[in-house]
Amino acid sequence: MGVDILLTILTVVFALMVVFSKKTVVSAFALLMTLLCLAMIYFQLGTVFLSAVQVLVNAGAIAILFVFVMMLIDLEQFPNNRERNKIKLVISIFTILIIMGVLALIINNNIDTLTVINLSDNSMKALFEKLYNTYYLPFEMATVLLLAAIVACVVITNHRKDDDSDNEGADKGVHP
Amino acid sequence: MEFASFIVFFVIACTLGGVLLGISSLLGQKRKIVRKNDVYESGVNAVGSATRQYDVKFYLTAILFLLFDVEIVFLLPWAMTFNQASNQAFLLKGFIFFMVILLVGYIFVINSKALKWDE
Amino acid sequence: MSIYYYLSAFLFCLGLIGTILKKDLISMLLCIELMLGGVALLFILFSKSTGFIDSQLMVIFMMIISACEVAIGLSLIIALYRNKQTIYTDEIKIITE
Amino acid sequence: MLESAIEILLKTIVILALPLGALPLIIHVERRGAAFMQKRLGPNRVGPFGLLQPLADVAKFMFKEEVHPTHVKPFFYVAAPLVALVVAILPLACIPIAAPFELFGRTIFPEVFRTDMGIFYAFAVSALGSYGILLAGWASNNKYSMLGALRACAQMVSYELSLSTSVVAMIFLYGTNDIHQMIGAQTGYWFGFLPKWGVFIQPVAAMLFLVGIFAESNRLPFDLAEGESEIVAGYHLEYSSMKFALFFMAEYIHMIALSALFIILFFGGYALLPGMSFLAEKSPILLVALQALSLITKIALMIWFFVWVRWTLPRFRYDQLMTLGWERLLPLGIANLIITVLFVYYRN
Repeated sequence: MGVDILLTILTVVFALMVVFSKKTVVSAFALLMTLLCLAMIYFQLGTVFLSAVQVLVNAGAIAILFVFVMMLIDLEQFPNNRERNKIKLVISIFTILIIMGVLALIINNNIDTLTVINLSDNSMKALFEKLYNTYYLPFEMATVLLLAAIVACVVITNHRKDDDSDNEGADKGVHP
Repeated sequence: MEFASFIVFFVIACTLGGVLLGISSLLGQKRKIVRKNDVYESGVNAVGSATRQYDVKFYLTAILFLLFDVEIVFLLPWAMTFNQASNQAFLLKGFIFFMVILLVGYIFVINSKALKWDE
Repeated sequence: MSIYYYLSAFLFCLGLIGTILKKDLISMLLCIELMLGGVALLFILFSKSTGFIDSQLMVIFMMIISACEVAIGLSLIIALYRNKQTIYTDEIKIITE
Repeated sequence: MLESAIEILLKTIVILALPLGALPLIIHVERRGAAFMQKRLGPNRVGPFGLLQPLADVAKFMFKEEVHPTHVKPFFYVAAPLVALVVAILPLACIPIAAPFELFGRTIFPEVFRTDMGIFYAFAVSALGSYGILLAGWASNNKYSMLGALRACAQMVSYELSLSTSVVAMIFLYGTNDIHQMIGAQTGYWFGFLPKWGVFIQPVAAMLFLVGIFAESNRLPFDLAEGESEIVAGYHLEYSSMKFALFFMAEYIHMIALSALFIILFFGGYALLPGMSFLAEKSPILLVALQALSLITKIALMIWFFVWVRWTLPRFRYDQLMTLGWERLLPLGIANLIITVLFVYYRN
């Protein structure tokens, strides 16, 4: 029981840091920690596979991507605490209150029925078999989506300009 | 039980590192010499800041790693299920389709010279 | 255990606040990741409480989609930064040149 | 409850103490090995054969002055070596040093925690290894460090791909992700003399994995992250005293963990070395000891291989490194995987 609360507190603290930290790089590392805490929660809930995938894909790769971008773009000139729009603030707070209220209602009404079912040890195998049989088509479509993403990223990022003027100061990082 | 072991291991590993750091900062000698705290740039005065623009190739490498990694991660459970599966022919078809798409993406990346560093 | 339901709701709302309030694109993407994390946690909790294993698969698909989303989003940010030297949403009035 | 707690603690201490205790020895072997290959003597003054030299080094690391530069980001600067060390230690948690055995009426699994996703867990955690380096490079606020960190990360992620394809091929052949079952499949002999190790079924995958672990642990010929002729020392340039030592330890522990994974996948893990099996029949405790001895011997040979390669091959250039990773090893891994799958399917 204690571990639940500890992990929750850790996650909440890091999540708050993501949103309210002044430096974007700090936010990115806080996001990494949040994702790792979530992976620990998945581990505690017994879904070791999802926990490992979370660490490998989300925490391992996505966060690296963020950090790389932050190193590419000189973020010292882009602080993320610009003056905020008052109307947006009010609207967002209202939205959040409504969402919180609805969620609290749902959770409070159903909390007794939400007991933990211990899935059997073979649940992993069952999960995978479902993935490659019942969800065969969505899975293949997801790979097509990945292909589209690969093509898009290369095309967007890798276009070469003939004038190198805006690339000034870029460091090749290669031995001449 | 598994999770408890993991937590214990994690905490002990962290403590170990912390203790090592603490020992050296306790025992190590302290001398205040201003020049020592400067940026090291081969002995000359540092020019500019370290946060500057680096080559976009680093970023492209990371992004392509992410996308290919996702594909390979979802091959792992496939590899685990194949041997005991009853419908191996179906799984093989799925695998070949998957691989064709992966290879199309790979060939595109290589053709676009996105990862050519020697130019 | 039930505290995780509140945690997932909290993460989602926090991500939403951030996405609305932030001005720079990178922070907005970070906050979207938070929202996705909250939803993934909820999916796993539901699969645990109902024994319905398919919702764990939804988490897998969510991870694929979030990977694509982040990759393309960050590519766009880099392209934008190259052309306009800014990553603030309010400074970007037009997308095409 | 108390028994479980004691068991967890004991296992944690043993698993941590083995690699950490071996560290000074490994470093000594590395230095003496370097000397041997270059026809020098190497450290031989402190203690017999210079064996106490690493301990002297440790003491020196402790008493050295900690330079804390003013231009760094203070929190991340201190956190980076810690992160590097902890992340390097974590994959060790699921590496078994012997087969499960009975002791005082309990079945004991000689790894810190047992999961049926052992290999997958280890890879997920070691994928985080680039964060320590990235943090160090960014927090040092130094051009050399930053460039070293970026290089190291790009290199590690590139080689992780070909490494994972070889792991997928091995998991496909064993049909399981559980380390004990994998090792079980590799126990025994073909034709009475050839051990059933994975390396004999999948030599290409073994080669890919071997190259991958050199790149992942930033060892020569892949130590572009610290190429001293270009970027002085890379990501740990601004670190001194124990903070530097932690990076050093992290590199070696990462090496040990990855070697252990390599041995589990391709050299039978704790499966007994040829010629040991007649001894093992005497008693179950002896069997456990011999299994642990086999694993340690194999890892020691791997470490020697690391040293050997280090003083044999020169460093790559960065574009060669990237071309090798993306245009040679990755297609080789994918082709190997496809051929393996088709072969297994049509043989059935």
